[in-house]
Amino acid sequence: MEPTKDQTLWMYQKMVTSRRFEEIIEKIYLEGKTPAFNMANGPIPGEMHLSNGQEPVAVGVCAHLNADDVVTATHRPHHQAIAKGVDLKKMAAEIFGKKTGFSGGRGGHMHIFDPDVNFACSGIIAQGCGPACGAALSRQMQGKPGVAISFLGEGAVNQGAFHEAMNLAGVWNLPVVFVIEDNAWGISVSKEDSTAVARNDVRAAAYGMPGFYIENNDPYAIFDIAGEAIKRARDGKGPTLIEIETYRLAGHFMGDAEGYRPEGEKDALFKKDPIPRMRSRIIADGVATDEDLDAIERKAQSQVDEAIAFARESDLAPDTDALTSVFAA
Amino acid sequence: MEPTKDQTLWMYQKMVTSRRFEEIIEKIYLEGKTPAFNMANGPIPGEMHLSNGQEPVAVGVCAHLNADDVVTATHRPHHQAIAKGVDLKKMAAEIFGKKTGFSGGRGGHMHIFDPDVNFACSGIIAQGCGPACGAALSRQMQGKPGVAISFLGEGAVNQGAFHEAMNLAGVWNLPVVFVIEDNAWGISVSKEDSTAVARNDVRAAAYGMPGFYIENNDPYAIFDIAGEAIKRARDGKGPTLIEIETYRLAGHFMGDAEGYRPEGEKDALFKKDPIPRMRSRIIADGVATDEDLDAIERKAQSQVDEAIAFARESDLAPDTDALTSVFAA
Amino acid sequence: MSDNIANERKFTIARAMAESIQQEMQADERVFVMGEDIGALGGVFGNTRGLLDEFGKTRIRDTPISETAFISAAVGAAQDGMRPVVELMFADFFGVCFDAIYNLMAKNTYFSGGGVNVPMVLMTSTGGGYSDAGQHSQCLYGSFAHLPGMKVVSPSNAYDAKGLMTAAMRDDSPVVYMYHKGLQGMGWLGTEAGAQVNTPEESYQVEIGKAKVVREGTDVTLVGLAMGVHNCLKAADILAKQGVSAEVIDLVSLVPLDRETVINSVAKTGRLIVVDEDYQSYGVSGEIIATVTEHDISKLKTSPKRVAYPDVPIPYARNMEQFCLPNPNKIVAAYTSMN
Amino acid sequence: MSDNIANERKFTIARAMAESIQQEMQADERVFVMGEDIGALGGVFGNTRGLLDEFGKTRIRDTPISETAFISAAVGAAQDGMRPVVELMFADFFGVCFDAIYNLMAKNTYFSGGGVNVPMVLMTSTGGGYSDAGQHSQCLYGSFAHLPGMKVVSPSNAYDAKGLMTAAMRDDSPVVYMYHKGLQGMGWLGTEAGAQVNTPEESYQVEIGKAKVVREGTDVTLVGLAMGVHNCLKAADILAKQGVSAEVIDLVSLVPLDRETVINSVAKTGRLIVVDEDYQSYGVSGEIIATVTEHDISKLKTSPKRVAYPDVPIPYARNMEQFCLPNPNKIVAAYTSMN
Ligand SMILES: Cc1ncc(C[n+]2csc(CCOP(=O)(O)OP(=O)(O)O)c2C)c(N)n1
Ligand SMILES: Cc1ncc(C[n+]2csc(CCOP(=O)(O)OP(=O)(O)O)c2C)c(N)n1
Ligand SMILES: [Mg+2]
Ligand SMILES: [Mg+2]
Repeated sequence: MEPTKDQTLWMYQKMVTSRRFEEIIEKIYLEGKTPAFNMANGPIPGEMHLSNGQEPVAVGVCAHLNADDVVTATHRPHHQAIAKGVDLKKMAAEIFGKKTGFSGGRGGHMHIFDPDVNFACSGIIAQGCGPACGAALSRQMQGKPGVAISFLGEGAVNQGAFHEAMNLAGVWNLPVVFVIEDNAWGISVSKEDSTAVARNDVRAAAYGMPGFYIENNDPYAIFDIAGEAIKRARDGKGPTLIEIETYRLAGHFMGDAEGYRPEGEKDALFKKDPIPRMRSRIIADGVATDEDLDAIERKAQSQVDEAIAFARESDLAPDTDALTSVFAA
Repeated sequence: MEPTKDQTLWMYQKMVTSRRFEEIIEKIYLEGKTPAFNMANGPIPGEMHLSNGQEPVAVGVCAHLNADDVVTATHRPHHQAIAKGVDLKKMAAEIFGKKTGFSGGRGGHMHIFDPDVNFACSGIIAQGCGPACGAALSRQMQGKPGVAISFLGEGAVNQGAFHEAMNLAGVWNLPVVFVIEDNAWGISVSKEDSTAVARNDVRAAAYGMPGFYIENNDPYAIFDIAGEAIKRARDGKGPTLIEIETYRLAGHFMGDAEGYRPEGEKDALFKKDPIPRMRSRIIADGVATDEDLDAIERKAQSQVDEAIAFARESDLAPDTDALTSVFAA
Repeated sequence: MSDNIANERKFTIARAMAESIQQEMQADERVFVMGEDIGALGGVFGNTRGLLDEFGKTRIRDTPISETAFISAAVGAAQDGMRPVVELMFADFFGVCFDAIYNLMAKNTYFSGGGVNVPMVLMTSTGGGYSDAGQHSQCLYGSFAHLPGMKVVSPSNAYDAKGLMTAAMRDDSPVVYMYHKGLQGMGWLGTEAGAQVNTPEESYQVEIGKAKVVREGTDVTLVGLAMGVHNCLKAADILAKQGVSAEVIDLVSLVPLDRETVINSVAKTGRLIVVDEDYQSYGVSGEIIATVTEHDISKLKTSPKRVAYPDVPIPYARNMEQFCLPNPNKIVAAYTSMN
Repeated sequence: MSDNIANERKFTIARAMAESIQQEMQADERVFVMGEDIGALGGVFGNTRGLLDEFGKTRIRDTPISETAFISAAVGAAQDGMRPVVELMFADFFGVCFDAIYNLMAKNTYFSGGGVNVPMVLMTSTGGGYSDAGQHSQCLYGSFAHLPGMKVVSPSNAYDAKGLMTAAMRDDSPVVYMYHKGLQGMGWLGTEAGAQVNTPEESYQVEIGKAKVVREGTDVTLVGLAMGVHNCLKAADILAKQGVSAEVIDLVSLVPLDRETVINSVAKTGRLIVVDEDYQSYGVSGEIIATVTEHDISKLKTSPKRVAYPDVPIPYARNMEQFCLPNPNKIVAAYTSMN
């Protein structure tokens, strides 16, 4: 499958939006955290996992989704959230812990829920695999359209929850696609040190489903394979496993000294930054001009700025909100 | 690999011992439970999972082990325990809940531990996979000889613990062999309804290890493949996965009405009872005579009778023993 | 209603649960059941018997032995508009899937600020007494009730069993429904006759979060749950013969906990004995005592007592297990030792 | 010892833990460490820093993200003669592997009647206060302490941290070692200065199962654990200024629980406030209150109080989280409200 012009520009725009969003989050995160870096301080406290470099995965997959489709994401959710179309203002406000955030500040950056676009994430490794199967089952049982995507990291694949969900998806022929972002690292542990096989696509056969590995963090290739997989799911032909080589340009979380990375790894990754690469290709393919893309970038920037301003200006929830929303209203 | 005469007769003897042991356990289990079947009553209370029909798996694998090697078994452990050489008297006494049992009656039939031959089991599905890896790791780290065998059922393979342990074994190249007893049922749920693939040997590739499927509940084929796998493990060549077609001649546990079995299934299984089949083959191969085998059967019976008598005659532990052995002495 | 008809509706808890689920499935398309052996077998403990025939394999769904997968799938389905009922065969197995329960099912409503509801029921069997040993006999009430975001109930009789199940399925929050094997009415597990009571045919709800005074009394308050209630009632009978009037409270629900009913009873009797088949320390028995004493210690005439499971794994041998279990005589002895 | 040297040995808990493990690994070949990011990274919370360089990848073993596999592998290795130390990065993750912990590690000694020992240490981080939200900030003390077969300890300072870790590694039973992130001394998590104390270089043990009276007093007993101890000490300072003499008890160990030290203290002061960062209901706070009242209620002059985490998931926003956490002022207020 090849993206249309609109799809191509949509993918580029979402990649840029995600990148700009995280660049500013990164800056604000450090406010109040210097000279002494203490996670608890500043307008954005807690852990912060950036997805810079991994944007192609999110856009290549989500280009095929609409609001009805379901996405379960991970502790590193921003790029996926943005590609799935979550409300950027509410997400920013959530990250700032404000009343106007999705949960009014109860959840935070690892717990972004936008029910309008069926987006959820969680801080526990592989915890989204089962819920994705459940949403897919719900659609299958109700005869309603919609597929579910479970994103996870290459380190997460060794968690039992992944295996159980893969088997369930296989045995019940569920409309679900498992998408592994292989950024080579699970915090400080390399894929080689954690995983008995070099590529997880070979694990698909263990569940009777097709498996694919996509190299080189390429949004076009991702669009292609993911599109086929999502179509198969929509057609009732069952689940697929896709692993995608991607790059984590930042540390595992902010504050990570990254001493475990081999010399030179980061430089090499930055040289392959997918955003300039896609920009060049768009131009080379004659799909859009530099001016078109500049306009897209400006638009992305202004959306991000607006969202951040909204978050900054919003009020905190009252302290006592901590005690509500434990049960359904 | 082919069994020597001694090995062949050893396998036959262990199969018969296991069968005789369970036949008498089955009878005694029903004492005090008629006319009203209440699990709590009689000299042997609680759940009882018989392994009749699955003996070939136990002997074909354990023929290659010595006391130093480690076995982790399941809720259906008798055949494996006997093939591994646990003390039959203490096992019987444990099942009777007596002071002379392995744990003095604290554990019971699902919790048979014989440290002298490194045998353990547990009542939680797939719970033995991790400990088998750990024992294998211990040997690898200490440079001590010994392999570990993790037995599990075909239903257990869909549990997360199996997947995690398989990957660990693969990535650390551990001397461990996973042996799946495919008796077609997990309680009332068929393999087809629970497992996304027809045969679990295909799952070995997901962990970079060799996988085998053995048909027809054949002790000779099991001896062959298991022998190669155990040799590979001993030689430092890493783990193996073996799935074995076997037959559960009884219900899941005693009291199971087995209404879920298709018409005629049990009759067909009984016709393929592995013990008479092996007997015929031994005779046909000229490895032993009817008289030899009768002698073996008599010996098995008398060992079993002795063990049961020991268990019957042993005292219960004092009630207050319930409160001891919680922590190491 | 003639005696005959009344007796026909003297249900076991297993049957009461199955009827509740059946009626709710008839009334609400979104309700379905998942779990191990809940289809052809009708549930190892009988609580889905007959449902496969009526509703078929799509809505009565046997699962692989993958508790994490199917419980978290239930969460995903519940968030997508379904109302799943899932079975964890034994509470003892919670360790293989507790993340899906306490960190996912119980917290997504909070994490989403109410944006997402998780209307599901997790039913699970508890309790020992039939020598099923240390991985198949635990109650673990405290383990579930300690963690926020899930309601936790446990019926002591068929009437409550049906009404609580219906209430649980209609609740928009996740409910953990713990049923005691010894009360279930499966012959092969023994049968506590007191659990089999008249059970109305029409659908009804028993309120979650409300304790019941099941026997009134003036001298001592006995507090129990599930099997504990029957032990308390039997102890009350013995005490009555000794001229002691015991009030018995069936907690019915641990979360929310009806603290008021307990406090009011102790305000009247001045004495408290808590009965719990779960492990003694850091559990239900401590919480009930703390609830009463932190409210107003002066209402207690003497030190409260507990008759709970000692802090040891559950032994297999019948004599040892019975030695550990709460029973009416231990409750009577606890009263007798009060000064 | 000069002040200088003394200050050099003013260790963080992270360093104290690492030194204890280092010394034990030097002394005992059987000790090794497994866990996520405990190698090159030195542990997310610094407690294995430097060990990889000294002992290499075989004994300092980064694992896949497979807590069930590596914790149950530790059980298998322990039963085979090794003495593993394993790390569960956050206690919050216990739900993915609790079967391996509570049903396997904690019970095999019992199931084997002592035939098999499981000498291993499970170390895990606890606690919040830095806005890591509801799946990364829990204490779960009660969840571990409720279940039989494992010892459970939690140090409040570096001296105890080192000695408890050494004792844990030498114990033939499984020990769960819970360290509070806010005490760890990692700058990026903030630093409780009171946790950094002089820590002897030579190997030593702190007894598991023994509470410590860390401040003597006569008017009220404040009971805490880990971070709670520091909250109690600060509250005691404030109370002292108001002329109230508070005794502070550091429980150090939840299993075994040193009930006697608590009971004796309350016998002296007549007042009890329990401080716990774990969820309030069905947990540590209830158990301590029950312990004191069931022993002899007459020793309490007034209703006991608790300052514990409310029964809600842990919110992310700083203001909400701080609102929920125990703190010295809440303890003082609890005292003030006592009649
Ligand atoms: C069950 C569980 N174990 C451990 C962690 C801690 N943890 C958070 S992220 C992470 C690494 C994840 O690696 P990967 O899946 O490759 O995702 P990435 O961070 O690379 O996006 C770990 C170990 C967790 N959150 N949950
Ligand atoms: C984690 C867990 N889930 C469920 C059970 C209940 N259970 C006991 S045996 C069994 C079926 C096991 O099937 P299989 O693995 O094929 O072994 P078999 O009984 O056929 O020997 C189940 C579901 C359990 N003991 N542990
Ligand atoms: Mg990764
Ligand atoms: Mg089977």
